[in-house]
Amino acid sequence: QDGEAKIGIILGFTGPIESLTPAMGASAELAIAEVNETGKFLGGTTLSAVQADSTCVDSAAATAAAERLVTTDGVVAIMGADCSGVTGAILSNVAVPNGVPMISPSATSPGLSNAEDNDLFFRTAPSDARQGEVLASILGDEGVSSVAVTYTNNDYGKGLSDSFVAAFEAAGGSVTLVAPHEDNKADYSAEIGSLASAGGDVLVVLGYADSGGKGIIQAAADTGAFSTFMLGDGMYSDALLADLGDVLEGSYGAVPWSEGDGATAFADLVGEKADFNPEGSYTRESYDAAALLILAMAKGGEATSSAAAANVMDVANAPGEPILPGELGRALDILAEGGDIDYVGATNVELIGPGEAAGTYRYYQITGGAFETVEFR
Amino acid sequence: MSDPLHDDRGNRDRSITNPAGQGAPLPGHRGRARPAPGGPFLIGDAMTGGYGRGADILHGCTIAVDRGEIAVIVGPNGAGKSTAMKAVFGMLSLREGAVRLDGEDISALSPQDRVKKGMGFVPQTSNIFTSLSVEENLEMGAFIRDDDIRETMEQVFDLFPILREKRRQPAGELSGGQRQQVAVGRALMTKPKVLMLDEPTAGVSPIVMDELFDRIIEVARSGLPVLMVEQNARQALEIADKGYVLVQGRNAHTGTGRDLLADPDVRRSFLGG
Amino acid sequence: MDFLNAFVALSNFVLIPAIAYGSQLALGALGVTLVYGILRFSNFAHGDTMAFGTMVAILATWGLQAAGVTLGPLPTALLAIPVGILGCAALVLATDRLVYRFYRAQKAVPVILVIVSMGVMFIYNGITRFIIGPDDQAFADGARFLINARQFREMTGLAEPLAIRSTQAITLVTALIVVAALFWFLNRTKTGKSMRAYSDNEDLALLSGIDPERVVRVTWIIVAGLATIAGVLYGLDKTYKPFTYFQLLLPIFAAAIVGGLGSPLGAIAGGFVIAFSEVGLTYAWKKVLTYLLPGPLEPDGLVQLLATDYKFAVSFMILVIVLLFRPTGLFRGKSV
Amino acid sequence: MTQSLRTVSVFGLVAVLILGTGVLQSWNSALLILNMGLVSAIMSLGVNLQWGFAGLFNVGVMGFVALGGLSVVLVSMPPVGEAWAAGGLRILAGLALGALSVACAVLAWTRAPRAWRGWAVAAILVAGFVLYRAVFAPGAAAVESVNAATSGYLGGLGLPVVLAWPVGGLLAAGAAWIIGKTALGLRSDYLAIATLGIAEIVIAILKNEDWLARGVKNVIGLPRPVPNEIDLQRDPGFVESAAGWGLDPTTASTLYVKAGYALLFAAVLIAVLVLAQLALRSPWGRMMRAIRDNETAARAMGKDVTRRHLQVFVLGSAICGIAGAMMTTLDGQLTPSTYQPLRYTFLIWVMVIVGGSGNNYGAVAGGFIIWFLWVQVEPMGQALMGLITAPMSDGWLKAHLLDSVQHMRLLTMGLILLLVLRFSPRGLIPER
Amino acid sequence: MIRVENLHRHFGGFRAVDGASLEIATGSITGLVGPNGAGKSTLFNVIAGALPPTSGRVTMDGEDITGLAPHELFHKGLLRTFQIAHEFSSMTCRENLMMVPGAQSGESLWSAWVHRARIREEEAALLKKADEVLDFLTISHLKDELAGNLSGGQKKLLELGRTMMVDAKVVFLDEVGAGVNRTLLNTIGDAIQRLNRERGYTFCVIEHDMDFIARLCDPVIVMAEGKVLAEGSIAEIKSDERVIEAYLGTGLKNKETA
Ligand SMILES: Nc1ncnc2c1ncn2[C@@H]1O[C@H](COP(=O)(O)OP(=O)(O)OP(=O)(O)O)[C@@H](O)[C@H]1O
Ligand SMILES: Nc1ncnc2c1ncn2[C@@H]1O[C@H](COP(=O)(O)OP(=O)(O)OP(=O)(O)O)[C@@H](O)[C@H]1O
Ligand SMILES: CC(C)C[C@H](N)C(=O)O
Ligand SMILES: [Mg+2]
Ligand SMILES: [Mg+2]
Repeated sequence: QDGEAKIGIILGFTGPIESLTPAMGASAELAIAEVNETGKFLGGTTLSAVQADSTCVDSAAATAAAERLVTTDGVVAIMGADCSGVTGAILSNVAVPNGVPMISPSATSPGLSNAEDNDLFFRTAPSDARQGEVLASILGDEGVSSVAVTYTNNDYGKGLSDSFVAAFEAAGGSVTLVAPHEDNKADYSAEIGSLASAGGDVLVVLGYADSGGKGIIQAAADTGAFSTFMLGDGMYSDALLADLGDVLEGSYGAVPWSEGDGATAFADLVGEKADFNPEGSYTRESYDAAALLILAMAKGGEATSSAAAANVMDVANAPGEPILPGELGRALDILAEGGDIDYVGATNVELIGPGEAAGTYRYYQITGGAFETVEFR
Repeated sequence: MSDPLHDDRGNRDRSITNPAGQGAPLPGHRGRARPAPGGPFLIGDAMTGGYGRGADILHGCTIAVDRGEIAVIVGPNGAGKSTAMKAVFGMLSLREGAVRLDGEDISALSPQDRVKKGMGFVPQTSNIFTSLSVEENLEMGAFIRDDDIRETMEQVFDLFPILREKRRQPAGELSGGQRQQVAVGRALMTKPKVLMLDEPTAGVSPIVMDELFDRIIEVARSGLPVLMVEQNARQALEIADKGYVLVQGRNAHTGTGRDLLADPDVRRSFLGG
Repeated sequence: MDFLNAFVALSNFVLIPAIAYGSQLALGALGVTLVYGILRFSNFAHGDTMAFGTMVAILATWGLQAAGVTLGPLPTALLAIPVGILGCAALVLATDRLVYRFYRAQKAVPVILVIVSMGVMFIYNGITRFIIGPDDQAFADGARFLINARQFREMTGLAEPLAIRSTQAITLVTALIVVAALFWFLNRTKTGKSMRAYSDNEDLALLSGIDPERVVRVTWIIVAGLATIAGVLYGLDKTYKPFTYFQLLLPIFAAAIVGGLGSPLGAIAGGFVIAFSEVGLTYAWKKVLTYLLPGPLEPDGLVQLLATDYKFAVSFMILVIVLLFRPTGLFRGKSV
Repeated sequence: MTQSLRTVSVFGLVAVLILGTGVLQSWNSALLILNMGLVSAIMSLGVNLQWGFAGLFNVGVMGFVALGGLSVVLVSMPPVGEAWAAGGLRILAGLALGALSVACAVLAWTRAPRAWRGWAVAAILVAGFVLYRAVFAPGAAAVESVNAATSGYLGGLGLPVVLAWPVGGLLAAGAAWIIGKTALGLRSDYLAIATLGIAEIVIAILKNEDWLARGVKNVIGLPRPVPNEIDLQRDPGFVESAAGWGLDPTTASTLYVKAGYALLFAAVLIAVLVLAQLALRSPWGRMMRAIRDNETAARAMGKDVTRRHLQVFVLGSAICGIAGAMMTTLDGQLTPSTYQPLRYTFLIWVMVIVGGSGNNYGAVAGGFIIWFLWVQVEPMGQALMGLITAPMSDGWLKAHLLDSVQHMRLLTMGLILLLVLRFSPRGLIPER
Repeated sequence: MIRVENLHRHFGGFRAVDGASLEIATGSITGLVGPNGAGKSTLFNVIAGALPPTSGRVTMDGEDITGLAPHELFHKGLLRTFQIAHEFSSMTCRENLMMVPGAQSGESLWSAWVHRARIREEEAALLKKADEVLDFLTISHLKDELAGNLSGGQKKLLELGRTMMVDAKVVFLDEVGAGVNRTLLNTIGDAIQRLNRERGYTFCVIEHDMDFIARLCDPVIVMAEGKVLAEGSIAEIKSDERVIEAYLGTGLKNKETA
């Protein structure tokens, strides 16, 4: 069966997270390219990616872009969107009406778990409800009982902070102040002033590494307000370490991660075939999102939306043959023979509940200017 | 502007209106002067033209002034007097006719270049920098001069003593007549080779008007030709060596000041009896 | 001792950051105010002009660093500023030639120019990202602090830290020098006066022999200079990221307007008003009061006038209030 | 070209753009652009009313649009009973107290003797604030902790969503009235920044008052005035008639729903346009133009400039509020962080200016065209970049340029904007 | 009758109007003259509500009108023109005139939407009136020209024309004559007299053209340095030494003989 099928990649290429998205997009394209190279997808159907700009914040523009992907370009599935707000908009305005499945690599807002999705929405990133608990338990292990919290003022930051604060207080900790910060602003002195005055042993930063979160840490460290930081998933970035130098020495945090083979395989794959940072935020998730869509279609035996939607859960979860990044060809072979696979991917994908990653987190500490894994939980 | 009443427009919208520079775009001529010897010192010869792409306002109108002379243009409102002045100064493009200054054809020069050639002009409206102080207004008058301007400024202050008093005040805060004095003072600061005044005495009190006329005579006798539009026509024609009556963009009557004053037709129709 | 601690805490978290942020805003606002004052429109492209100038300076800095040139304790980028200004001036002059001049000749009302400047903003935006990308760029070197928190504590033995970044000091000094120079230039030099005359009445300026195009050129060059200086200092102090520069636009405008549009002194004052209201009004006084008050009176709340959630709203509220009582800004702006 | 010919050809262009999208891309895209175009056109009519008619420089459009959006949540979402029980009344009482103290303060300011009225007002405000916080804060906290991840707010009234449109207008009008009362005396550029600031304040409230509309956590799944696509696809009658048209059920249902929105929106747009046009052509319009032209003279000619300004400001803002409510209805969700000045204020201004300020048809056309561009420049930008890089040999530069293709979006937008304004500097359909 | 009592208007430290007291009798054409900067326009602006007074009182027929807004004064029948013409430059001459009358039902939005027929009637009447006024001012050929494109003098005429669109009680004219052709100025003088006689308008006229003042005004008030310097008939004023020194100058004699 020769032919072509298109997958839409809709990410915020312009706007507040424009620096994260190129790697995410490239990562998704990597999966597609890998499949095309094998030539095994549904007996030779070529896949192509169509990119569109979600702008991250403008739901109307995002909806229009997604609409174009679906109705003009005729994509059968969407990998995206990135930010939770536009993801919700695209889901209810485009994906559900048109019956097109979407897998978001990064929309982590807990609210999306309950969105009316007609079983079309999945995500390879875990809901922040879980991350909050993980962060709280790490603090428990570190023996910290009083913290100040600052989060980026959007659904992600707010949702994460809510769940973190609830979990931390339930465990007996005290939160001196929860202050939001806006991203990409010129100055964070006011937030730091308040946080410093409120006190606390550790500053919990639930923001973005190349944006407000970095500014906050920089300012907090410069003024000597805090010396230890706990970092949420959005803060995990090598660039942050490079930019801030030894300021972060001794700080710790958590990031959705998977132990072992998947991540390594992904890093190797990227090293071989592409040039972006395989450890960047949500790059792994992006690869997995695209791979899952392809595999689901392969499983369903046709390159259609309904085939993709119906089989995502199936290929993502056990039982079946575990599949790592770089092994998509093998997976296609198995599927072609009618076998079963359990896609592991770069992030140890395990879709639970309404179709979202269960999420394992890597608890790391920064020592010697590098992220050192403490354990996975 | 602090006071809307002295502003040229009452609208407080500084960011949206452009109170100073509205109106038709200036013609973008960029040419050179060509020698054209002979004739009067300054002449707008058989000028025909209008604003932008609109209808013609001037129809073959000629005005001229020679060294040491005062030429006065009179006529009903809307006759095209100001338009003729602006045409001479290059602020609208002529379809026909030429402007010659001191033996050169300057029709192709831009207004700035005419300033550099020594032409000084006081427009009828918006003729001062409202936000600059009186003193700075005078300095701007002398913008193209590189020599010491203090002496000229003293002369202007002697002529209009009130300006000395208000030298540090923004000119926009002055009364109507005071502004008029600033405007004339500004032009005198240029030390021009020819002075063009559009209704210099509008709104000034009799005493100042007399002095102003005296001074204009003095200036003209010192060799500087003066071309002016006046509605205080009788006083003006009295001191004029040459008078033009413009009607609907055409020369209706031309003669010496006295001739025109004596012409009963002119008196009745244009000078108010 | 407690009193000293209280004062140090206040300085560290309110006074010093607000002063530094204030001068950064002020430098930006100067550029906006100059365009407004002389060319008569609100230039939305100013944020991206800053981003562009800074980008050129950054590229030059990298070049210098690669060639091993440094300024010792001062950031190398200071050496690169002239290059940045040149690049930026070339850009804005080209823009003026290709874009703005047409509308000037048309005598378009300023709001058209405002919208046009938005178009220019989009284009600069793209150009900058094409060249250097949307990411953060680090280019600071030299000594980061005049005094850092740890040193200060060791030196004085106080419980509270105090940190002064060298960039903060440089920014303040630069802002003061620049505003003085600008003030002098506009009010005392012939070119400066001719610029004000031009802004007041273009036609009459023409009649006085002032070359309008020259005025415009000089204005743009100064604006390019201001934008680049402001951008580089800001980038040194915080970080360089094109999007942040765009975001700076709003507070910069607010500063220019609170101070009185068109007034250089106003721009400075406006910058500080905005900065102090953002930092000061949301400051939690708990720490300071704990030092100052005797034990039993110590507050248990944060003693915060307003939550930081409303930080931006607060600065705008201040702005609105200032405008209600002084409707044309603190320094009664108009033309320069 | 005469004015009417110009108008016709510009609207012809709009039609071609939209139909072209339908033919070349898809009818779904075309309808979506049409729908957002209709909403944009209404917004730009609102701005045109303020700016084009009266010369009021309102840069706070975003705030009014957001208030319209809020009204959709308040009107149409089902009430959250649990939250009301937890603290609803407390919140209402708190708000009432707040309003009461402001009212007292205003009263004191007008009634009390000059000498100590400042102190009196300050005292009332401080006391009022303390009281308000004491009553309000626990209520809000209680409401917000009800099921924080999925609700955590009071919900709305559960009424039909179309009702939210006029309510959105009223909400915006109310806010505009307060703003107008305080800020309309300002000179235009200062008025601009004041409205800009107030819009930011509105957004800050929307973002941070979670009890109201979930703040940054967004309200998703708003009710719709048109049927659900899924329901249509399951309705055998519909599937049959779709087949009659030769369409598959999915496409048919999506088109049907969008066309439904389009009809509703078009009805509103036409109503607003007709009223605006009647107003502009009447002595009222002449008076407004006079006021815009020269306020001092208008005052001296007996026109109550302040009152008229307030009137227009409130009306224009109400229209923006209605459009905001319509837009949120179309989006199906309220996401406060999407409200950014660039998109919701300046883009609208671009529409008005490019269309031709002072001319209602111009504003409407501008709304359509600019929205079309905003959506379509992305593929255009990519195409442009393809064109630029096609002749290049492979290499570093080409790769770099192709990598940066996303930035073509805004760049193309800027380029087109400049070109349009270059060739018709007074807008596509100028005032006169 | 307009009565001004001890009026002050200061700009910063400068006393533009410094305790002026004067009366304008009903039915009179009162002249107001004085050197440049005497405070005449400022006085007008204060009376017409465009500037708030620093202190003092203005009454009209016994009613205190100090500090009323200009549009309120307009409706009380007090009209003014501006020394620097304030035309509506982006509107046609006709529209400039037609917008003046205050009681237009079409100025309410509701009527504009609902009572279309009534408005059409009113408009027709207004149009006729405006055309009459334009005719009278000899600029009827410019009725569809934008007011911004008029010549300096024509703008002044338009300014005067606006006061003729309504039934005013008191009209303040600030230098209508400056820049207006003298022949036309005579016609305007006639019109003022006619309005005064036939319709009972009261006028207060600022003018520097003494012939015009002499022909029209009785009494004449002379202001200098913010105060009333002299008051009386034109003959009295012309022979008043102080007035000659401050305002008229000795050149006057020459001019009269001319
Ligand atoms: N900028 C302009 N654009 C178009 N037409 C204009 C413009 N300025 C003046 N006009 C027209 O040109 C004609 C002549 O105007 P001009 O100003 O030359 O008259 P004037 O003789 O100076 O009259 P006045 O004595 O009233 O000043 C008038 O009919 C006027 O309507
Ligand atoms: N806004 C202001 N600020 C400061 N001074 C002002 C202001 N307005 C007017 N003045 C001063 O007040 C004085 C009186 O001005 P006014 O305009 O009333 O004079 P006038 O009698 O009408 O003179 P003219 O006959 O020249 O029109 C002048 O000296 C002027 O400089
Ligand atoms: C790409 C990420 C920064 C998005 C974020 N996790 C969100 O849900 O909005
Ligand atoms: Mg004239
Ligand atoms: Mg006066």
